[in-house]
Amino acid sequence: MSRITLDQANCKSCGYCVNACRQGALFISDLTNEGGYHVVAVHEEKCIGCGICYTVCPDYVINIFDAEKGKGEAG
Amino acid sequence: MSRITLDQANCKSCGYCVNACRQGALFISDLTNEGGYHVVAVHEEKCIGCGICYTVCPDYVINIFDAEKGKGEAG
Amino acid sequence: MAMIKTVPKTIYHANSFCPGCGHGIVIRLIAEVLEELGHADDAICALAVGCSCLVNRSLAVDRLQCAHGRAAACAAGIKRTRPGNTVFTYQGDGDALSIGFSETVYAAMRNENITAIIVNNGVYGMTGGQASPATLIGQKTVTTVNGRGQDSGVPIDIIKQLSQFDSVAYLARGSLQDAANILKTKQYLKKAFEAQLACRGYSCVEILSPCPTNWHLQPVEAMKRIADEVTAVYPIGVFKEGKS
Amino acid sequence: MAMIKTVPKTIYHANSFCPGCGHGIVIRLIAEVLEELGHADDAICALAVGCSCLVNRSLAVDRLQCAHGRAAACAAGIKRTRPGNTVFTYQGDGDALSIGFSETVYAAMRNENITAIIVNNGVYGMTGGQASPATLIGQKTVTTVNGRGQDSGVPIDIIKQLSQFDSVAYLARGSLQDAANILKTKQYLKKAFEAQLACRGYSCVEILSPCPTNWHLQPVEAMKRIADEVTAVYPIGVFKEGKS
Amino acid sequence: MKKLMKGNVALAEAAIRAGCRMFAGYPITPQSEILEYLSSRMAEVGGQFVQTESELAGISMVMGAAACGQRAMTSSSGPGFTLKQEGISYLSSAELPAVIVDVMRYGIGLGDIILGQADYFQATRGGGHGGYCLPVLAPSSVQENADLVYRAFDVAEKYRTPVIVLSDAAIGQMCGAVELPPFRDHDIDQFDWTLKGRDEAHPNGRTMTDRMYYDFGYLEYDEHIRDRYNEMKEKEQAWEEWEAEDAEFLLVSYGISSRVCKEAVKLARAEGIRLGLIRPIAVWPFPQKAFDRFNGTVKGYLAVEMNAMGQMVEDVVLAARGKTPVYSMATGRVIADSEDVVRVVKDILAGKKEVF
Amino acid sequence: MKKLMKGNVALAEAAIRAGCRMFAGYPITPQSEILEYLSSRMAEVGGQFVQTESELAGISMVMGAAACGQRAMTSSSGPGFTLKQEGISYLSSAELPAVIVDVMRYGIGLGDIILGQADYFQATRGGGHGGYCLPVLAPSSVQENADLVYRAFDVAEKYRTPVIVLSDAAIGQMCGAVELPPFRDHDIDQFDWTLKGRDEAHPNGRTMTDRMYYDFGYLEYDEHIRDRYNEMKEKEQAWEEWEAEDAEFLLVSYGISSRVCKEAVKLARAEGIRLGLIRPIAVWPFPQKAFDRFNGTVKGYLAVEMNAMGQMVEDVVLAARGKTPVYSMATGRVIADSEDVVRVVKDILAGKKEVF
Amino acid sequence: MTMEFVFAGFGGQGVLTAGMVLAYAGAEKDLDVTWIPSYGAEMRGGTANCTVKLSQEEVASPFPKRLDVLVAMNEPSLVKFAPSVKPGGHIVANSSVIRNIPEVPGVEVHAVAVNDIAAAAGNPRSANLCALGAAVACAGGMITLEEVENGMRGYFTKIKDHSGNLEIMRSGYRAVKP
Amino acid sequence: MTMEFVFAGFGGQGVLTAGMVLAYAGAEKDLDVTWIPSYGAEMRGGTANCTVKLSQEEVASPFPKRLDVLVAMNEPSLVKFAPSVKPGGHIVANSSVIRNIPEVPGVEVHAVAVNDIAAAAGNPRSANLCALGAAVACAGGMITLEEVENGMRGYFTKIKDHSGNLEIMRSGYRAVKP
Ligand SMILES: Cc1ncc(C[n+]2csc(CCOP(=O)(O)OP(=O)(O)O)c2C)c(N)n1
Ligand SMILES: Cc1ncc(C[n+]2csc(CCOP(=O)(O)OP(=O)(O)O)c2C)c(N)n1
Ligand code: SF4
Ligand code: SF4
Ligand code: SF4
Ligand code: SF4
Ligand code: SF4
Ligand code: SF4
Ligand SMILES: [Mg+2]
Ligand SMILES: [Mg+2]
Repeated sequence: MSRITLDQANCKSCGYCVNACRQGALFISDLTNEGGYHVVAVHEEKCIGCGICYTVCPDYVINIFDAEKGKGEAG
Repeated sequence: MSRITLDQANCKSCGYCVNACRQGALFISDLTNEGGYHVVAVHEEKCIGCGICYTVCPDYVINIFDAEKGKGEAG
Repeated sequence: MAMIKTVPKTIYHANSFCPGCGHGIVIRLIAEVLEELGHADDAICALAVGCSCLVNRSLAVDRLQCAHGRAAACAAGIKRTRPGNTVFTYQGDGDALSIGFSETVYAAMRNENITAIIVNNGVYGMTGGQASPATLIGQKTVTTVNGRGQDSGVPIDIIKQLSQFDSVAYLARGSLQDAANILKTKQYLKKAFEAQLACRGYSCVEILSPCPTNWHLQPVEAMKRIADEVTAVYPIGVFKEGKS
Repeated sequence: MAMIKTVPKTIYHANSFCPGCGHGIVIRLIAEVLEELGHADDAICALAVGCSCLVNRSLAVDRLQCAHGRAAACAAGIKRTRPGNTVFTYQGDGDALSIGFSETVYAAMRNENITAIIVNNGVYGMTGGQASPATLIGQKTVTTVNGRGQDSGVPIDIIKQLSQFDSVAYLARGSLQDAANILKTKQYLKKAFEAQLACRGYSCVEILSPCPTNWHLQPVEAMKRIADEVTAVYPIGVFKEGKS
Repeated sequence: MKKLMKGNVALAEAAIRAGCRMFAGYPITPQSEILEYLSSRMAEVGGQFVQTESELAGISMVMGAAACGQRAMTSSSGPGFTLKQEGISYLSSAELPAVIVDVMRYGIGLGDIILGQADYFQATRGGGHGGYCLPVLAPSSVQENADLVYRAFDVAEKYRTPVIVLSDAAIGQMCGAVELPPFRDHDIDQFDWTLKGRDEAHPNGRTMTDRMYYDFGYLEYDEHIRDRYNEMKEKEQAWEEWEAEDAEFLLVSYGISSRVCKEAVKLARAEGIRLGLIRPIAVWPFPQKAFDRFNGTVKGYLAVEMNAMGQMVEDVVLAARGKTPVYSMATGRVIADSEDVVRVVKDILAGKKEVF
Repeated sequence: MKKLMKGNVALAEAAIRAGCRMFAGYPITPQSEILEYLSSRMAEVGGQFVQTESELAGISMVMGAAACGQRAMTSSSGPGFTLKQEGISYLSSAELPAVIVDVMRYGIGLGDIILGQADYFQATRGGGHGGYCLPVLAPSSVQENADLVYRAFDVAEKYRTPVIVLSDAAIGQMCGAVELPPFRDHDIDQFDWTLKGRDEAHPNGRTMTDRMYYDFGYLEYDEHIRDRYNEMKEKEQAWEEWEAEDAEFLLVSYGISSRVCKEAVKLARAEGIRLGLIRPIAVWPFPQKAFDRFNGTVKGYLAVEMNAMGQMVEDVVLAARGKTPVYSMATGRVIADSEDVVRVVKDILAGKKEVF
Repeated sequence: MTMEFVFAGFGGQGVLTAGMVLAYAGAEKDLDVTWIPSYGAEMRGGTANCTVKLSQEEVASPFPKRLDVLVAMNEPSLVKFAPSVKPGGHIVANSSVIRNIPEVPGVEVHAVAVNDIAAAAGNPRSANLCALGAAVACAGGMITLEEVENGMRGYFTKIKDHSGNLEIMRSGYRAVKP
Repeated sequence: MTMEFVFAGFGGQGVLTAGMVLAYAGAEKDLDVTWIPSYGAEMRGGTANCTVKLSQEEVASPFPKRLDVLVAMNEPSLVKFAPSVKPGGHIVANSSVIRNIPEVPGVEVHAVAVNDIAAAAGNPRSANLCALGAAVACAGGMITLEEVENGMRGYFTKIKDHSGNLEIMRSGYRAVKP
C-alpha cells in the first residue's frame, strides 16, 4: 500500500526522486501532463514512506502520509 | 655646520620634523612664509645630517646634503 | 490521510523554474522553516533579479522585488522599518556576489539583523548562462567557451569574505546534492532565521544549487556535479555560529 | 652640494594638502620608489576622488582622474591596454573601501597586474570629515558625533578581504606614524611595484595616514593617534608575499 | 517667529517634521549638511539613519523602508545623484513613495562643488531608464527648502511615486529666515499595500514589483501609465507669477536663478520695462497652465538658468506652443547677474537676439 | 556578398573590424549576444575582453582603456545602461572617446526584455549629471547596427567624446543581410593626449581629468563647452528621408519603429496619401536641417516611437520651430502597426487628433 | 518586390530554424532579408513563429503584415495567421497535425503532411525542412529550390552529410509543385 | 524696503560670523533675511565675504548688487566692493588695517579702527563684532543696536557671559553714531 500521493500535474520529470528512492519505488511513466512532461509514478507496493522523494523534489509533486492513520483524516 | 637646506616657502609648520629630530636641531621660527605659516628653521650646529626630518616632512621642505663634498657640486 | 510531509502552505503555486532547478527546493525549505518557526505570517522577502524573480509566483510571503544586486540593502531598509518582521533576501550568485557584492558584504559589516539566502548555481541563469564569479575554473559557459581561465579571476568565496566580521551571527553553506544535504541545508536555514529572531544580527546561508539548463546536464547529473566538483571548491558546513 | 636626500623630480610642485597631511608623504614615497626602480617615466596613475584629487598638482606621472570608487577598474583598463607601463591606483579609504569596495576586491579577484595604493585616514577627508568604513569604533566624526557605534558597523580590514585570494602577489599595510614606519612603508611600496614589474599580479599597500584637519588634532598628535589607536585595529606588516 | 537656518539644515529638519524616519545617504558637497544633521537628529526622533557604502545602497535602503510604509529620504548632488537613478527607476516601476533630494552643483563628471543648475534634464527627463516621470520640486529659498520637502512626502504618497526635490548649492548653503512646518505623525501601517507580512487580504503575500508584471494586463499597463502621469501633469503644476499680470515680456526661471530674475524685474520696472517672471515651483510637471495664460500675448519668454547649454529652455519652448518666441540665457558656470538679465531683455526687445 | 547575421552579432563583429580591442561588460537581455560573441572573438584578435562585476566597473575599465588611446566599448540595456551613466558623464568631462551601446528594451525598473524604445531621453538628454551632450546613433537595421558602431568610433575620436549607439531589442535580435565593414588597424599611440607615460612634451605627466579644472580659465570653460557641442550639432546631424520630397505629411521615427513607418508610407501612398518619413539616424544632434526644409510646408509631423508617453516627439516639436503642428504616436508596450499609423495620419488630416 | 513568409508552430517544431535557412539563402543571393522571431505578448505562450522577408529592394518593416506564404505547423498557427495571407498568397498547412484544413478564399492552400514525409524519410525531426521546401515552392521567382539547397549547406556548417535533409526538403517542394 | 550688507575681509577675520549675527537678529525680528557666503571663482582666493540682506518684504536675489552698507576689513575688500555701494550708502572701513581710506563720492565712509578697539577691550578676536556694531549704526531703521544685541545672545548659545562682546559691538556702533 502506497504511502505517497503524487500531484503529477507539477512533475517536470527531473528524475531526482527516482534516483533518490532506495526502494526503487518510483519511475518515470509514459503519462504526460499539461506541461508535456512524462510524470513520475509509484510502484505502490515498494514504497515504505521514507520521504526521501519529498525532500529532493523541486516541484511539490510528492506528499507522504501515514498509512497507519485512517484515510480521509486530515493530518 | 648645517647638513640640511630648507625650502621654507613650502613649510606648513606641522612640526613633524621638530618632533622627529633627535638632535633637537629644528625649531618653528617666527618667520612666516607666503602661506602664512611659521616656518621651520635649523640650529645649524646641532644637525648631524641623519635625514629623519626629510623622511617625515610631508611638504618637501628639507634637503640633506653631504657636507664632506664641496659646496656647489650637484649631487 | 494524515499527511506527514506535504507542500507547506507557504508555497501557494507550482513554481515555474526549469525541470530539476534547485530554486524550487530552496523555496520549499524556506517555507517549511518559516512555518516551523511560526514566522511565515510575518516574513518579508527582498527578492533579487535573476531566476529568483520567479519566486514571486510561488512563495506566499510579502515580497519586494529589488534592483539587481541591491537586495541586502533593501532588506536592511525593511528590517529597520519593521524590526518585528522576519526579513530575508533571496538572491542568486550573480546578484549577491557580483553586482551586489558591496551590498552583501556591507550588510554583514553593519551586522544588519537580516538573513541572506544566496542560491549559488555558478552561472547567470536568468540571462542564459554567462559565467558568474562562482563559476569554477575550467567550467564552460557562454562567456567562457573554452572554460573559465584565470584571466577572469578565481571563484569568490562569499562566506570567507563575510567571515572577516566577528560580529555576524551565523554563516553556513549547504548543498542540494542529495536528500541528506538538503535536510542539512534546512537546518542551516533554521539556525540562520533563529539568529535573526534572537536579534543576534546578520546571518547568511549560501546554497549550492544546480542549473541543469545552463550547465547542459540532466538534473541528476547536475546534482552529481555539485557533489563531485562544486563542493571541492565550495566546502559545505557551518562557518560561524554564535551562542543562541 | 652633494644632495643625499632631496625632493624627487617626480614631485613637480608643492602639494596643496593641509598642514601635516599624510598624503604629502605618500606621494613623495611613490615618487622615490618609481625613480629608484627606473619606472617614473612609464608610470600611469589612476586617481581617486577625495583629497587624492590634489595629487594632480604635484606628482609628475601621467594621471587619470577616475570616478569615485572606480580607480581599480580604470587601472585595469589602463594596464590591459598598456601592459608595458607601470600602473597604480591612488585612493582614499572612502573611495577604495566604501563606494569602490567591489572594484577594489574584484581587481584582486581577477589578479589584475596593478598596484593599489590606499591611503587610509579613517574619514572622508575631502568632504569634511564624515565617518568612513575605516573609522574606529568610538571615533567622533561629523556623522558620528557621539563616536562611531556598532550600528554603523565595524572597521573594514581590506587587506583581510583581499587575502582571500591566493593568487594575488603582494599585500601589506604600512603606517606614517614615524620615520621608521615611513621607511618601512616605502619598502612595501617598492615590493608592490616589483611584483607588478615581474608580472606577478595584483599588489596592494594600505597606508595608515593622518588627517589632522578632520581629526581635529595637531599633526604630531595625529601621528601619535595612529601609533596608539589605529594600529591596534589595523595591524602593520606584510600579509602576502609571493616569490620574486 | 522665524529662525535663521542654513538651507540644507532647514530641509533636513522639515523632513523630520514631515515624519521622515529613514534617511540613508552618502557624503557629497554641497549636500553633506543634510547627512550630517540627520546623523544625530534621526536618533532623537527614533528614526533610522544610515551612512551607506554608496549612493546605490542608500536609495535601495530607502526603497526597502518605503515598501514598508515609512517616509524615507535620501539626498545627494550631481555625481551621486546619477547613481540614485537606478533606484528611482525601480521606485517608479513599483510605484513607491520616497523623496530624493538633489542639491545641484555645476559641471559634468567630477565637476565643481559650487552652485549650478546642471541636473535639470536628468531630474525632469527620467535620467534612469524606461521613461518614467516624477514630480520635481525646485525650491528657491531656505523657506521653500523646508516647505517643498515637506510637501514632497505628501505628493509622493498621494500618487505612490518618488519625488525629487531639486535644490541647489546656493539655496542649500545660504541662510534664511524660516518658519518651520509643524511636526506630523506618520503611521507606517496606514496603507494596505505596504509590506508588513501576509494577511487575510493577501494570503499569498504581497507582490511588490514592477507593476507591469502582476497588476495589469499586457495592454492595460500603458493606459495605466498614461493616466497616472497625465493626472500628475494636470494636478501638480505649481508656479509663482511675479509682476506677470501686466508684463510685456516674461522671464522664466527656477531655483537660485529665479531670485536674480526677481531683482532683474525690479530693475527693469524701474526703467519702465514691464518685465515679469514665471517661476516654476514644480519643474515637472512644467506649469503649462501658467504659459497658456500668456502665450500669444507677451512678446517673449527668456529662460534664465545656470548651466552651459540651456535645459529648462526646452520646456519653455514646449510650453509656449509655438505662440510666443522663446530665448535662452544659460549662464554657465556663473550665476546670472540681474543687470545682465535686463540687458539681454533689452536686446531681445530691440530684435538683437536670436530665438532658441 | 551579404551574410545573414543577428543584429547584436553584426554590431559586435563590426566593432572588432573598427579596431575595438577592449570590451568590458555585464550580461543583460537583450544585449547579451554582444558580450557572448566578444568573449571569444576578442581573444582571436588579441584584444581584451572582461566580463566585469557590474556595469559601473565595465564602463570604468573602458574609460581606463580609452584614456590610453584604445578603441573601447561597452554595451548594456535599460537597467544596466542607467549604471553606465556615471561613466558617461566622466568620459564627457575628460573628453574621452568611447562607444556605449544601449540595446533598448521596454519598461521602467526591472521592465520587460522585449523590444522597446524607452531610453531616448536618457540617451539624448544627458542621463548622467551636469548637462553633457553626446552623439547618439540609432540604427534601424542589422546593417546599420554594424555601420553605425563602426562610424561611432570615428565620431568619438573626432570630437574626443563618448558616443552612444542606441539600438533596440528588435534590431539586436533580428537577423538581416549584412555587408560587414573592412578591418581597420587602430594605433593606440597616434594621439598625443593619451596616457602613455610622461615625455618631453609632458614632463610633469599628463593631467587627464574634468577639462574644466586645468585646461580652461574659469570663464573660458563654458565657451569651450558651447563651441564643442555646437560644432557637433552643426556637423553630426544625420537622417534619411523616405518619400519625403513631395510629401504633404511626414512621419518622424527612428530605429525599429521607423521600419514600420516605411511600410506605412507605402500603404498610404497606395491609397493616394502623400506620406513621407524623416528617419533620424543621429538622434542627437537631432536633424534640424531636415526639418528646416519642410517646416511650414507640410501639414504636420507625426512622431512614432515605442514608449508610453512619447520622448522623441519633444525633439520634433523643437525642430518644428512652431511652424508645423506636431502629433505624437507613442505605442507603448507594443510595436506600431503600419495600418494604425496610416489610420492616425488620416485622423490628423481630418482634424480629429490634437497636437502634442 | 518583397515577399513575406511566416513560419509558425509549437515551440520545438523547428519553425525558427526553417525561417532562418530561408533567410540565409536569401542573403547569400544578395537579397535584402529580415528574419525576426515573434515578440511581445505572444512570447509567453507555447507557440513560436518567425517572419522572413525577402526583397530586391529594402525591406521596410520586418513584422508580418500581408503574407505571401504562411507555413502553419499546427492548428492555432493556421487560425491566427491565415487571415493575414494576402490574396493570391499561399498557405502550407501541416496536414500531419491539422485535422480540418479549411479553404481560404483567394488563397492557395497546400496540405502537406510534413511530419509523415519526414518520418517516412527516417528523419522525423526534419519536418520543418520539409515545410520549408513546400514554402519555397510558393516563392515564385524570389528564390529557387536550388538556392535554398545551397543556403542549407551554408547554414548547417556542422553537418557533413546534407543529403537526407535535402531530400526531405525536396519532398516538401514536390508536394506543392509535383 | 531691502537693505544689503557686505562683510568682507581676509579668511579668519570673522566676516562670515559677523554677517551671520546680523542675519540672525533680522530673522528674530521676523524680517525676510538672506545670508550667503562668497561663491564662484572668488572662493579660491584667501579672501572671504558674505552678503546679508534684510527686508520687510521678500528678498529677491541674495547676491550683492547695490550695497547699503559695506564692511571692509581689509584693503582688497574695500577696493573690490566700494564701487557697488549705492549713493547714500555707508562704508565701514577698518582703519586699523587700511592705511589710505579714500573718499567715495555720495557715500558716507566711516573709518573705524576695529582691531584696535577690540584689542583695547582685551578681546582682539572680536574685531568682527566691533565692525558689526558700526554696520548696525548705518542700518537706519531696519534694525536697532538692541535687536542685534539680542541676536548675539541668541546666536552664541554656547557663550555664557556676553558682556565683553556686547561692549565691543557697542563701541563700534558709537564710533559711527557717537
Ligand atoms: C543592472 C542590471 N544588470 C543586468 C541585469 C540582467 N540580469 C538579470 S538576471 C541576471 C543574472 C542573474 O544571475 P544570478 O544572480 O546568478 O541568478 P540565477 O538566475 O542564476 O538564479 C542578470 C545579469 C539586470 N536586470 N540589471
Ligand atoms: C559618486 C560620488 N559620491 C560622493 C562624492 C563626494 N566625495 C568626494 S571625495 C569623497 C570622500 C573621499 O574620502 P576618502 O576616499 O577617504 O579620501 P580622503 O579625502 O579622506 O583622502 C566623497 C564622498 C563624489 N565625488 N562622487
Ligand atoms: S517515500 Fe521513500 S520509499 Fe516511498 S517512493 Fe519516496 S523515496 Fe521511495
Ligand atoms: S523529483 Fe519531483 S519533479 Fe522531479 S521527477 Fe520526481 S516528482 Fe517529478
Ligand atoms: S637631518 Fe637629522 S639631525 Fe639634521 S635636522 Fe634633520 S633630523 Fe635633525
Ligand atoms: S615637517 Fe616639513 S612642513 Fe612640517 S614643520 Fe617640518 S619642514 Fe615644515
Ligand atoms: S535557468 Fe537555471 S537557475 Fe534558472 S530556472 Fe532554469 S535551471 Fe533554474
Ligand atoms: S582634509 Fe585631511 S586628508 Fe584631506 S588634505 Fe586635509 S588633512 Fe589631508
Ligand atoms: Mg546564478
Ligand atoms: Mg579618507
